[in-house]
Amino acid sequence: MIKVLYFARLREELKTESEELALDASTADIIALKLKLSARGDIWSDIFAGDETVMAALNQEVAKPDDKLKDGDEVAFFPPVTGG
Amino acid sequence: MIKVLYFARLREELKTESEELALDASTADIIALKLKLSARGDIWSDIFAGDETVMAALNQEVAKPDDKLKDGDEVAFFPPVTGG
Amino acid sequence: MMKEIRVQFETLDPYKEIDTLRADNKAIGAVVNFIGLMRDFNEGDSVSQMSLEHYPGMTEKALEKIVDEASQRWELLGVRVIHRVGDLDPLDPIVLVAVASAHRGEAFKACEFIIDFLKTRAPFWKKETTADGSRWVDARHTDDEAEARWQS
Amino acid sequence: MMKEIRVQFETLDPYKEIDTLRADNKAIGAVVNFIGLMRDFNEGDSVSQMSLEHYPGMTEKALEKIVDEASQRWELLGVRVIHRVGDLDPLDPIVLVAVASAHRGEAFKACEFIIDFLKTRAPFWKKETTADGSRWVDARHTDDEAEARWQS
Repeated sequence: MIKVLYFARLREELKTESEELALDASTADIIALKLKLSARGDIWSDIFAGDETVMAALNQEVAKPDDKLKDGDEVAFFPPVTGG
Repeated sequence: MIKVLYFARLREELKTESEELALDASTADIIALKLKLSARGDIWSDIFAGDETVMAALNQEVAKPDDKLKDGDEVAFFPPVTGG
Repeated sequence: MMKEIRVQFETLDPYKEIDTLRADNKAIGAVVNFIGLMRDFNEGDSVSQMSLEHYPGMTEKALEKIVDEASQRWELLGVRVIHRVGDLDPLDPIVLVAVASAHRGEAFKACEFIIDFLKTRAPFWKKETTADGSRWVDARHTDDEAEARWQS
Repeated sequence: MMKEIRVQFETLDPYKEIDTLRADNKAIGAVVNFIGLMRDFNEGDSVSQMSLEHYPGMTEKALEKIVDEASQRWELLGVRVIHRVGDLDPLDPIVLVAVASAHRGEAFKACEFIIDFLKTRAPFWKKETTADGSRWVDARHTDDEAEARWQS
């Protein structure tokens, strides 16, 4: 299993704070996971296959698209940060 | 007349805080004034004709060596500044 | 080096933090601090309130990393980074970055470095309330440029 | 722009000054402060006390000029420069340069510009007391370099 978190605008638009997904070929790496999420259609496809920048973190560090996922990983998706 | 002020290390070494001098050829500009002061000999010559940097101000603004002096002017001599 | 990194819902008192940073260390010759404050105006609109969300866990890790990088680049005697989350009103401090060192050059550089990277790397998101309702604040292009300066 | 320039014998309270700078101005998004503090160590020796002399009249003129130059270069909402003179003990604040603006880049630059020029242009002189007696502090070459950066 992997845990997926959504923050800020994404959390609100997707009406999802977090979810757990099985680890398989469709969740093998960050880019596969994004494809899987965008395949849900509607707002999911707008966000994960659209023009807006979506940042990804893996285990609380900035992730690269080809970062592999393993059991127990925590993935997070969020818009560009705006703190400070 | 012109007023001449000395600050910090100079004030202490010259044992003079301020003095008034007549305005004549020997006080026509900053460089003439420095020559006049160094001609007093001893510590005066050490300071005004020596290796140490002496800064000059004319009417409370940084002065250039060839700045002309006029009646009522305030000249100040001091070491490089060390505030802040 | 004394280091404190904190994310808090409570009101941020920048002076208490700077005082703690300075306390009893007679080797400190320079303290440079940045206080980020809530403005009542953004992108042409009046803003009456703001709410700050973050990613607990990742935030602290990201800030630790930024501060560690700064303390490797410059000789520092202390760093405090305190960031508000939750609801804020105009005039409220959002963030304090306080840096102490023996001389000023290092403190200035480290302080600006930390806030520049915080702005682009630390997972905080602002939502502001205007007359038209609430909206998420967009990331600034100028923040990316500010970060990029440090690559050279 | 709110501007305050002061030379004082009284203890300098940097927090009161920063608070006054910020007060009620909801357009201020960034405050950058430099606090220069008395260290107990200089040029390899322990320093127990310090005394600061200045040139009344010229000091204020020089500081005004530096602050005016900064406010022409950058868009600022407020500047406070407060400098101590007289006798100081280790840990005492010597100088505060506080700069407020809408965004941080300008506040950082203006704050560093003002302290860099103050260090080379404002007529203050430090005399420090060590175990061997008292001595005038020599000007730092690095301060000239810091000032020179702004010429480009």
